[in-house]
Amino acid sequence: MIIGEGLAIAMKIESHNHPSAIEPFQGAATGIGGIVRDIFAMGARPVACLDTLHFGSLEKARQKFLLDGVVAGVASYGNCMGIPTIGGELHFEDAYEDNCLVNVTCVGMVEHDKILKASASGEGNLVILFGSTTGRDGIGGASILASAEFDETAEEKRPTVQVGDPFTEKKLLEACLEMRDRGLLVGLQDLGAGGLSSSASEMASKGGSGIDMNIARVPLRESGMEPFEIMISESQERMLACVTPVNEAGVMAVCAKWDLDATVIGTVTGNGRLRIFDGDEMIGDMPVKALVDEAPTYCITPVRPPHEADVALADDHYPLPGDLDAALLELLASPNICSRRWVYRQYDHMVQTNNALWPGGEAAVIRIKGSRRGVALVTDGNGRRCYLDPRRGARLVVAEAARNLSCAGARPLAVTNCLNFGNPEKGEIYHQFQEAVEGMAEACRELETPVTGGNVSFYNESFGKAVYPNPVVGMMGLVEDTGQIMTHGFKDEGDAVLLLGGGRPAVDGSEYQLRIHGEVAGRIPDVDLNQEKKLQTLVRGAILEGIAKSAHDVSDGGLACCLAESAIEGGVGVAVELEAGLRPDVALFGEAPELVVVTAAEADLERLERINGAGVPVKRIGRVGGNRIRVSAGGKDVIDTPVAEAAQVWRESLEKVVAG
Amino acid sequence: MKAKVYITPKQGILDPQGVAIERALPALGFEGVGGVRVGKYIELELPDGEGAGEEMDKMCHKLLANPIIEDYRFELVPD
Amino acid sequence: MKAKVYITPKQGILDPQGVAIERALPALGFEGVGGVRVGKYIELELPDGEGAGEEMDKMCHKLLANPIIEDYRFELVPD
Amino acid sequence: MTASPQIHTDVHAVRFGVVVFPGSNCDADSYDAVSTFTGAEARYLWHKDEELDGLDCVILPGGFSYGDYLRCGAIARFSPIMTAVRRFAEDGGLVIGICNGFQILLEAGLLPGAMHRNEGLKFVCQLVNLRVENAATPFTHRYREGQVIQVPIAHMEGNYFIDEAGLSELEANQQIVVRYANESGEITGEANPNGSQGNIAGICNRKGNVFGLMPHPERVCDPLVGGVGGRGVFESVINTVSGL
Ligand SMILES: Nc1ncnc2c1ncn2[C@@H]1O[C@H](COP(=O)(O)OP(=O)(O)O)[C@@H](O)[C@H]1O
Repeated sequence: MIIGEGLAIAMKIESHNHPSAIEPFQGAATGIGGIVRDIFAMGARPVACLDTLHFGSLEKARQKFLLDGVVAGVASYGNCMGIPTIGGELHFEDAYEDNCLVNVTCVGMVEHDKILKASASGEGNLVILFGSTTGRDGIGGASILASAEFDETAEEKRPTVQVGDPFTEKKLLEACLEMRDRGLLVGLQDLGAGGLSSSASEMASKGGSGIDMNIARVPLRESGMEPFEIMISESQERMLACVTPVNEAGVMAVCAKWDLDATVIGTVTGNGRLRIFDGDEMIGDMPVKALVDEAPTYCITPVRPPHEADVALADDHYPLPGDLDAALLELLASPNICSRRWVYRQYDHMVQTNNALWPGGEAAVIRIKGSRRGVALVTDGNGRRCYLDPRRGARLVVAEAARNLSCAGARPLAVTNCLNFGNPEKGEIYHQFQEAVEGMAEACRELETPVTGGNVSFYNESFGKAVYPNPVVGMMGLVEDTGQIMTHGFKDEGDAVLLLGGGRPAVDGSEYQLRIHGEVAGRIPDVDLNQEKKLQTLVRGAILEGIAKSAHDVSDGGLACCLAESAIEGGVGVAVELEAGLRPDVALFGEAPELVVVTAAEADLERLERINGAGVPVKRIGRVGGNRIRVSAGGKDVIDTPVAEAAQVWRESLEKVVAG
Repeated sequence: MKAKVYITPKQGILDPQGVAIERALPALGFEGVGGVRVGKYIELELPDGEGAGEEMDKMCHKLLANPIIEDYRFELVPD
Repeated sequence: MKAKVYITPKQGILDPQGVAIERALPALGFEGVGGVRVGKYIELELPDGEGAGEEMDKMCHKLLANPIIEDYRFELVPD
Repeated sequence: MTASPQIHTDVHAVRFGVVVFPGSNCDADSYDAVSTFTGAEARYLWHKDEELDGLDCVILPGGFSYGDYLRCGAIARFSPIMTAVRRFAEDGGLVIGICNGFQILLEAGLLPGAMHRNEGLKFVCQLVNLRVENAATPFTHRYREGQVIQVPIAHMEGNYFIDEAGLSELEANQQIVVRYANESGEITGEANPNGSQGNIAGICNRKGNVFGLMPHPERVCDPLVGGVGGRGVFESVINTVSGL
């Protein structure tokens, strides 16, 4: 995405679900490594990572082990690379017990005239392999790990585990960017799934060329490797470059400077074929097109699963809890809502000194050095809601990601996505996939956020049980002036608390339904994308006009948790009166699209009205002040909790669960 | 009794530490060194008894080593 | 020849990793384990020759171990 | 922070060198902190350089030199430039080691002591409060003694160790420059993020011209990204060098 001032942003998300389930530390580490390579292969300097993590319930020791290992793996690789991990997501649901989701997003910055292409062209040009040596690690990784259901044979797949080497990757990064700056490259491609075989054929295909490759020249770390093993090895930290003969020496010199192995392993031809030689003997010859572009197409008949309901639950479907304060505290303590500090404290989120908004807020914002502009980033996934209604769920995920950006004061610009699903050969999974993709497409069209790329992860399924259908969205937004970034903490006593938007809260698929009533059922509300867009325009307007002093959208845990989080962050209380009409628990904890809480000084309320040309509903619901979170309905207190108590529960919960 | 545990990276698994050390050695004046593999060496005291060996094996497997990427062996030394 | 190097935290010096393992063991069902010390185990190949022992000692002292907090010993095994 | 930082008119003549080791990742941050926020000159030095011509201060930046494999700083300290840094320090040149740079200075023996893994065994990235123990060094005289500054840490191995004799010597010579403290400047166990002996966050050599610290002053030189609590370190150097 071009963002002005000669700059472009490269952004992509990738899953490393299966490797992380086998070896959480190395699985997550090599996940970071892979996506970071994707970004610098484009010639962009990686400036941020975000990690989206889904595990089973933390009551199980195995899940704690996975969480601990994955977080440590992300930390070890990202920190060593000097790329700040500035955001992400963390969810715990039983559906992920046997199949955790580890999706990593990397964002890079590049002057757009320096973007590199992953193509090999120009007959007679050289193909150079550089970086780590090639071993047997990860052989069959892509096919075995990413495309099969997990079962008892998991143990036997262990030898395919790859070990990450962030130090070599850091050198690789600097070397590639140096080659870019010196104009030494025709094309550059990382070696990912499928190893040399995939990378070489993709480069040739993109360049409309062919490649003759001599695998006898590939530097090996193990003896006795078969030619096919060399071709499909997924050893990490390797790159393939296409270079004119004139620049060969330059590329070799840069590799020598960074102490990286580099070998000419092939030449570009004009015959459209990938020919593989072992010394003088030709051992493989295939048309590039067959390998890359002519993949078979599956035809599967979608089947709507019986759990997808046609109607929403009635507001009085569940009994009204006797103690709503206790319910609020329970929700604030939920591992899906409480503070994520235990995680992001392990990530270097400040390196590169661009962290204009720190982890823990609506979105992460990094400034662009030498400019007033900044880039805001979020990832969002909500499998539980997509499980109840994949189309509505996917629309909601996109809307919420955009809403988060808008609440930080950023204009949503582009989307990357990672589609995590079960076995697509099954009709029900295929149905979920199709619905989610269409829902996502609808939302992206309406919100004018193009999808620039993404990743698909299937077969997240064990013993016949699939994960929740989980389209994870990574969204990027532009902040025109980093001086105007908005935060969600309440600011000053006496500020008016406003509820913007017309969304109606519902318990279906909410955290409240799961935690307090132990169910996932009903039908989630659909987002009115047109209204959502108007709401976000108003929120951004209120921020840019200097009217809003805080902005926070109503999401997990409903209005009550939204207010509590802003009170905790701001260190100040709030008093709010609920509208008549909804049962208090639904009003407090129900989750709704199209709702944002904004605070503003009394004197500015008129200005807000004036900029609300589109007629977005704006209700004044209370004021900031005191040291308690107070909510009343019909003049009677339904919530009255000290901020300090809420803060303690919210802050310490995750650490306690992990340690306990 | 005392246990001594030796943990090494599995054959064929990349050992980034070993590689980095090996590459650095010539510059430090140590020529001709190869095959560097870095593992762990753990000492501990455990109660004497029949099942000590089995116990140790379990401990290595569950906690001390990561059997997915590491091999281990141990010695038991009576105090 | 082959060298095996054992590096251990110096006596009386804090070993945070050892402490953590010791604390984790009871929860995993291993009672009565104490004195856990986590060190390193390094294997490498070096050229045969007279001065191999001296060379190894230098390498350990200068690079492989930090004598302020670690002790080391090594064995040389002819191939 | 000291009130309105007044900078010598010769500030442009003050020259910092930032060493780049393979695996350094705070080199650019240190470079930016110096060149953008103090106006002094900064230039990169490659770890294979053997000369430090015309420099006033050398920064060994944070990161993971050589991946921090084996031990943090253990391999980097053999880089050719470290011979030059040692000579430079012996001649009275100013040297700052930040985080990994501190670890390298320890391994190289330019500062006493060693680093253990953090007590919690996890990487810790957060803002901490530091109490300035010695405001008479070339790196801290822009602060007041006892002043509390907010500076982030980001490390896995910052648990400083030194033997009893060494510790007494550090104390006797006022070589402890900054300690982890709480907001009001008290040195408490809770304020210690990594288990460091005596809450030590940064020390200098006996002569006072080599300074190592785990926290990252270069990350807090810009109000937009976390405050300006670290600027004083670079301004102190500039004032020292330009004779203020
Ligand atoms: N969910 C998705 N949404 C949009 N584009 C996608 C999605 N999944 C994959 N793509 C795009 O398809 C191409 C191939 O993706 P993938 O097979 O994951 O390639 P790679 O291994 O190079 O990451 C890439 O351009 C990628 O961005």
